[in-house]
Amino acid sequence: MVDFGFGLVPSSRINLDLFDKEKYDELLSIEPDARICMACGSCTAVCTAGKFVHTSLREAMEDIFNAKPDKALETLRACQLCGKCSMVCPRGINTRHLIMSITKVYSKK
Amino acid sequence: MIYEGKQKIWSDYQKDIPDDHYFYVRSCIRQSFFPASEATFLDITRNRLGKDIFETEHHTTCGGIAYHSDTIPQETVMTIIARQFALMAKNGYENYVCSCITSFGLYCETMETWREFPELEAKIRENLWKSCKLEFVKPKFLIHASDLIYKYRNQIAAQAVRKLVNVHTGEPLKVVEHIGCHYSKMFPSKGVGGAEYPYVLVGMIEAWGGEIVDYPERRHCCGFGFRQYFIKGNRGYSLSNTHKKFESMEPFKPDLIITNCPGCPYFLDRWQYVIAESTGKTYGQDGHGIPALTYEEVAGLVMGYDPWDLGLQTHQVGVEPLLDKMGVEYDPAKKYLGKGGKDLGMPFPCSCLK
Amino acid sequence: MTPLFFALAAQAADPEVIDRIPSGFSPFVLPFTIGVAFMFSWIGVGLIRLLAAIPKSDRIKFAKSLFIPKTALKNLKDLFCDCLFHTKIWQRKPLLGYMHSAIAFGWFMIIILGHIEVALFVPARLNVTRGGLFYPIFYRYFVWMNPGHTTLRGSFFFFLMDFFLLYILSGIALAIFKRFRSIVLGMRHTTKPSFADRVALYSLWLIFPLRLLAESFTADLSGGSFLTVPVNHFWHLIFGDKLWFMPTWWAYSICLGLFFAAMPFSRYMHILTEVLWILLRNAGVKPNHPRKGVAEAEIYACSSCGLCLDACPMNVQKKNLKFSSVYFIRFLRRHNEKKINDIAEKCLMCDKCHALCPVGVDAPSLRRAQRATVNNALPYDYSYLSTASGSTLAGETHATLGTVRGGTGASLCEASGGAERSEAVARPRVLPEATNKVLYFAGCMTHLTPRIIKSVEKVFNAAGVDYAFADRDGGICCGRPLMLAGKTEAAAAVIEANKKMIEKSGCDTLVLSCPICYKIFKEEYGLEGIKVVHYTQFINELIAAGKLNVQNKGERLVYHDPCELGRGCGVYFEPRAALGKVGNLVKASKEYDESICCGGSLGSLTLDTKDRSKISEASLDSLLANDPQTIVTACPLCLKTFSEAVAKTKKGDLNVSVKDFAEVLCP
Amino acid sequence: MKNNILIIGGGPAGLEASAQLQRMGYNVILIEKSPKLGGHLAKWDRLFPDSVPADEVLGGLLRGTEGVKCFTDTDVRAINRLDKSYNVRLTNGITVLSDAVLVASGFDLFDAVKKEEYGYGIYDQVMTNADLEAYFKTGSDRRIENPGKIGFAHCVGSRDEKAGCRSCSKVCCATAVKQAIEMKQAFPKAEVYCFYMDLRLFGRHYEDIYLKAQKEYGVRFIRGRVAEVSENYDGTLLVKAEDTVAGKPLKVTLDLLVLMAGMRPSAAGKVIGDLLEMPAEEDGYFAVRSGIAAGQRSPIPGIFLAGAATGPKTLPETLADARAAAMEVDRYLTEIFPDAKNYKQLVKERW
Repeated sequence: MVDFGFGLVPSSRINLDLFDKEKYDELLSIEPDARICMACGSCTAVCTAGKFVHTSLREAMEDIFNAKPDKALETLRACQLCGKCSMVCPRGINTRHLIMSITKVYSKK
Repeated sequence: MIYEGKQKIWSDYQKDIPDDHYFYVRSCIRQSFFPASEATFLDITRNRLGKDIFETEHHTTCGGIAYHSDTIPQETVMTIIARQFALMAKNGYENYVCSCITSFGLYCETMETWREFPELEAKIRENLWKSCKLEFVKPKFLIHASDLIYKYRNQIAAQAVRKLVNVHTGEPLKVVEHIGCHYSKMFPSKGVGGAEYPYVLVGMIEAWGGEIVDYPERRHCCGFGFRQYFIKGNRGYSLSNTHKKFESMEPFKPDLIITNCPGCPYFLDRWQYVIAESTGKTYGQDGHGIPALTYEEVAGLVMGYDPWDLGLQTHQVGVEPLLDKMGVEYDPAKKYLGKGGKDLGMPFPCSCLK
Repeated sequence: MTPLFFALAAQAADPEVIDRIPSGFSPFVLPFTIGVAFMFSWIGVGLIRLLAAIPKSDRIKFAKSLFIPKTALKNLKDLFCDCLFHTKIWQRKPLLGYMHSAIAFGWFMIIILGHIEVALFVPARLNVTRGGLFYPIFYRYFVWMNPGHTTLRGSFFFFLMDFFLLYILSGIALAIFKRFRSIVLGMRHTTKPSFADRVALYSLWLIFPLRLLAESFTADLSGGSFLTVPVNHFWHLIFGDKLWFMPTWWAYSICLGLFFAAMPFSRYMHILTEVLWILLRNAGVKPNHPRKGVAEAEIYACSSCGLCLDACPMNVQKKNLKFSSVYFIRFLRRHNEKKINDIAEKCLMCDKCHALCPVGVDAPSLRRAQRATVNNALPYDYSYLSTASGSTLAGETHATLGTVRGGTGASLCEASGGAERSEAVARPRVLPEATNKVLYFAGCMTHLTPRIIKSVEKVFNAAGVDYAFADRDGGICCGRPLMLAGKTEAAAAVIEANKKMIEKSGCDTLVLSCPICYKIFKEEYGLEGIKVVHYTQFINELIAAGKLNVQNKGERLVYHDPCELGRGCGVYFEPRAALGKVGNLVKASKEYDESICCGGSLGSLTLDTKDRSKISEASLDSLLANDPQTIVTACPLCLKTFSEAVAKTKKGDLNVSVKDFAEVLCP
Repeated sequence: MKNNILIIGGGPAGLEASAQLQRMGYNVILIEKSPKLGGHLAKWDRLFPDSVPADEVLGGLLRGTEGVKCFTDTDVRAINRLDKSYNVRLTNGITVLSDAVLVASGFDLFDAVKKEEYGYGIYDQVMTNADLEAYFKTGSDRRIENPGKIGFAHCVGSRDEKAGCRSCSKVCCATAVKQAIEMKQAFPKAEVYCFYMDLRLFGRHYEDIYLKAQKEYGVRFIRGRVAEVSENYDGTLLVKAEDTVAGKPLKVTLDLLVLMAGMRPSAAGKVIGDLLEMPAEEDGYFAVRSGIAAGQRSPIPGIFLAGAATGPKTLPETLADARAAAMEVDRYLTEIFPDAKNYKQLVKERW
């Protein structure tokens, strides 16, 4: 192979065709609220860990939907489970359980 | 795919193309990339179709590359263009034909800008006068050279010695058309067939017997993108763009790509080599690439020009499988012989791309 | 038995009691003997397994504890009070207490008295080889009362035996009645018995009536008293001289055998395991796994009495009864992993079941241990705690304390980079060294209820408290939510970070306004030389010391005990003492350790909003029992939950406000 | 004798207004250019938010119009304003002398072909909301054969200045959510995506269907406008949008794309407007005397407007508007029209 000093750049595009429905269904079976996020961002706004490091449940949900579960896991690693997000979620999502469930389901390889 | 739907759109995007007396301006880069294309164009229009095409050695670049690379201001570019228009008027022409899509886009942009901002036009007029003591007249018709071939596609077909057909199977060749972004994406009404389903090359393919391939990423840029290519650090993006297009057209197994822009055939051609050499992937049959030709080269092929006179040896992707399919006779030994039998030298052999 | 009894027996020339069956055996004893032998071997093996499973240090601790007089005394007291008299149930539901103690204590006494009788009258039979296992149980069958030689001593035992049998029978009658009408005994919910439970239960119901039947049949031969003798006469009246006493003794033995055989698989196992659990508990040995080791003793100590059903705040919805501790323990026994986990995750961890458990089973801790088995291994990354806050926290805290007077207390939890620094830090004012270094830590949740922060600061200012505000711009979580979720290791990481910050602050008193924080700061942080107090305690002290002047406005207040503060930390008195000085404290229908969780608890991992609001409604109802004007609580979660519950309530005429403790106390 | 009132347009607004005016005792003449009464409602299957059958609603409206003189297949040929009344010549040869004219010309659905990049009429698997309703009504459409992945593109011909439609069409979001649910009901295994710019679900129960779509049907809402559609080798569609919440371009392969064509001013209505010399606003919908206080009065005395002729409206809004228009007509015909002496003055003061 020839090295040209440049090469193909990995795509940052979301490819919904890669969405893992099985895993998502597994997530839904333990936390059905995973479906009802409306991306308002309240959780991220109040996040205790978010003061120190980039972390966002809203974004993690997006990443799950957008077939980027590893990014979701990465985002949620900073969570301290303090529960502020569950207090402010307008849809009453059990955010702490959602976070743990995502971690549980998607860290299984 | 519903063909009638497309026809309806094509009928909405027709443009007036004058019958004769054209002022022709060349492309800066095509002359070095695919040098025979413009010569073939002039030969076909002048000698085969009997049209009056005038060109002058005084015309220059339109400034497009510098403009799109953010190195010269718009007023400078407009003044250069105004000078070209002045040359046209000076020589008694009013139908402006350009060989380059970048130029075509820029001329359109300039004319539209002047229409919206007449004070700018006045200023350019002044600039041109100050700098060259010239006065310009805006062309009555601004057309791209491919528009002209499109207009005469049926006459060319009538004179053709062969069609875009696989002579071994009798099946039409599957042809991908690629339109330069600046042909109609900026001003859909300025291109034949508009921006979403441009017809300019499709018309030629249909007239010459080929079958059009409509693949998902057909609207995507070839990857030139000016700054994406000029700066080495960005070149990966240029390559990735091209790669995306090939990945998308691959399932359709195209035999040929026709383009109408200076950069596109170059990048669709050369990047196939880079993709092959850096990843091992090829898109044609049996390790070959997909030939990416200019519309003049294709017109020349169907009209029976010798492939080496058309400069097909200057393509990175070998055209032999295509020539074989079309039943074009050629002498492989003469591939790298220039005018008068002068040896052009063999390119360095590729390891992946046949 | 003591030699005295042997002596007494030997002295009698004519024996009072004669061995009726010289072999000392009859085939009907077999069902009982087999049953009881099975049960004892099961327990024996179980005990050995259990002791083998616990860490060596715990074993030693346990063994030692048995010989420490103080612990031994407590063991004895607990065994009598908990196992026999069921004092905890007596205290809450006297009738239910009577029922339990009648069966337990009565049976215990009958067994003891049976053995004493044998020891007194036929001591040789106590020897296991001569039927010691069953003879004392079926004593009345095997002996014949020597007519004309009865003594007062014999009659005394006859009387006692009949008395305790009647006592038990009254308990059994109540138990049968309770099965159908539990509410009369003060239980709204009863457990659903398993199959083994049913076998044991119905055997148990039958054992004592059958004993009465059997003993009454033999009463004219082997003696009896006020109960068995009249019944014996009655039988003779009906059946004449022909009494079929063999079948009744068989039935009695079979029921006993069935009961003991079913016991290890039923709730009645607790009768024996409870003893072990009390000993282990008093030895201070703690479970570290939901099922193995000490936990095994704990889960088998559960009597499935079902008191936790009534205690559980989730009982407002019938569908959620299945998440009560009694079922949790049942599934732990059955190794039903799925259900164990579901129940463990659902619980609000309000600790009421633990507080009310007659056996003292700490089911919430077992749940936490269960959660840890699943969640502790979940990945986390708190590296940012050291890089983003650690150094900054340490650096600024020192400068802050004692230099900033109350009211402008600066934040100690600053993110690196000066942009977010509060003004107070930017322009420190040098004041004389403060004598009282108070650090206020609001906690995550309190930041969503800013009125608590405002009120606390107002109180501090009014009382002239020198304080620094540790997390004015937000801090790190205390770690309790992680702990509750079973992420023990992760909790340790945040604890470490907070601890560093607090220790470097140089404070001597740490005031918390969130009970969740308070509990973990107090129990897990090990902050040496720093007094950790909840703001209810701190403010109460301020009032007592005369630093904070309050006025009684006569408002009708009701105080809600937050779970983590009341049952969690035992703080019941101080908030009430303080509130009593500003208003007229009325009672809730359930308070102190019976207070109902507000429903907003962080403890539950899976309970959804709808179910939570049902709990909130129930808790609210309890608080509204005596028509208060204001509900006062001392927890940001309770405050938010009740505020929302009051706003959402469909009671049209409800005119009650929800306030925080500090809000009511602030001048 | 009671006054003649001509109502132009036999859609929900025209039907409801004629029923009301009929009840008041006026002599109502209703004309409809197409062969069938009911307008778009007649082509719809079920209605958001409660999935009421459209036929049921239409049936109710039609029952209310008994006694009204209805001319279908009838258009206006010419209109002459007399002193106070209008002399209207119809295409069926009849001439009506009408004291008031109510224009309820409704709307046209945006012609989705105009959004070339979506390939409606070019790609096999692209359809519109109206096509889908037709499918629900008839149960057949060559494009729908157990689709595995379905996309709904909101705002096709709405909020699109380049397509000449700046305004929001108001009903498409709710329709898309309704149709997404219905498709999930029909094909429970399908994955359904809604591509929206803003979810403009403002009415009562609308949020409920949005929640239901997410919670019970697992419809995925992606904030981003569909920007490009192309056809794959196997005839499926490659759809590109940006997930603006994630801030990343996105692509997905779909088996079916439903374009939520928005509302455009009715072309037939424009002809009427021209005949009446009735002004339209920049957006093409008819101007009213006052958007707030007099939304059913045109600037021309005696000419009234109802329904989507004055801008996108939901069905309940249209019906309410029609009732309001009926009240306005009545007020005009009782308070202003009869007073021949002061007519001009009254019009000046009260129109």
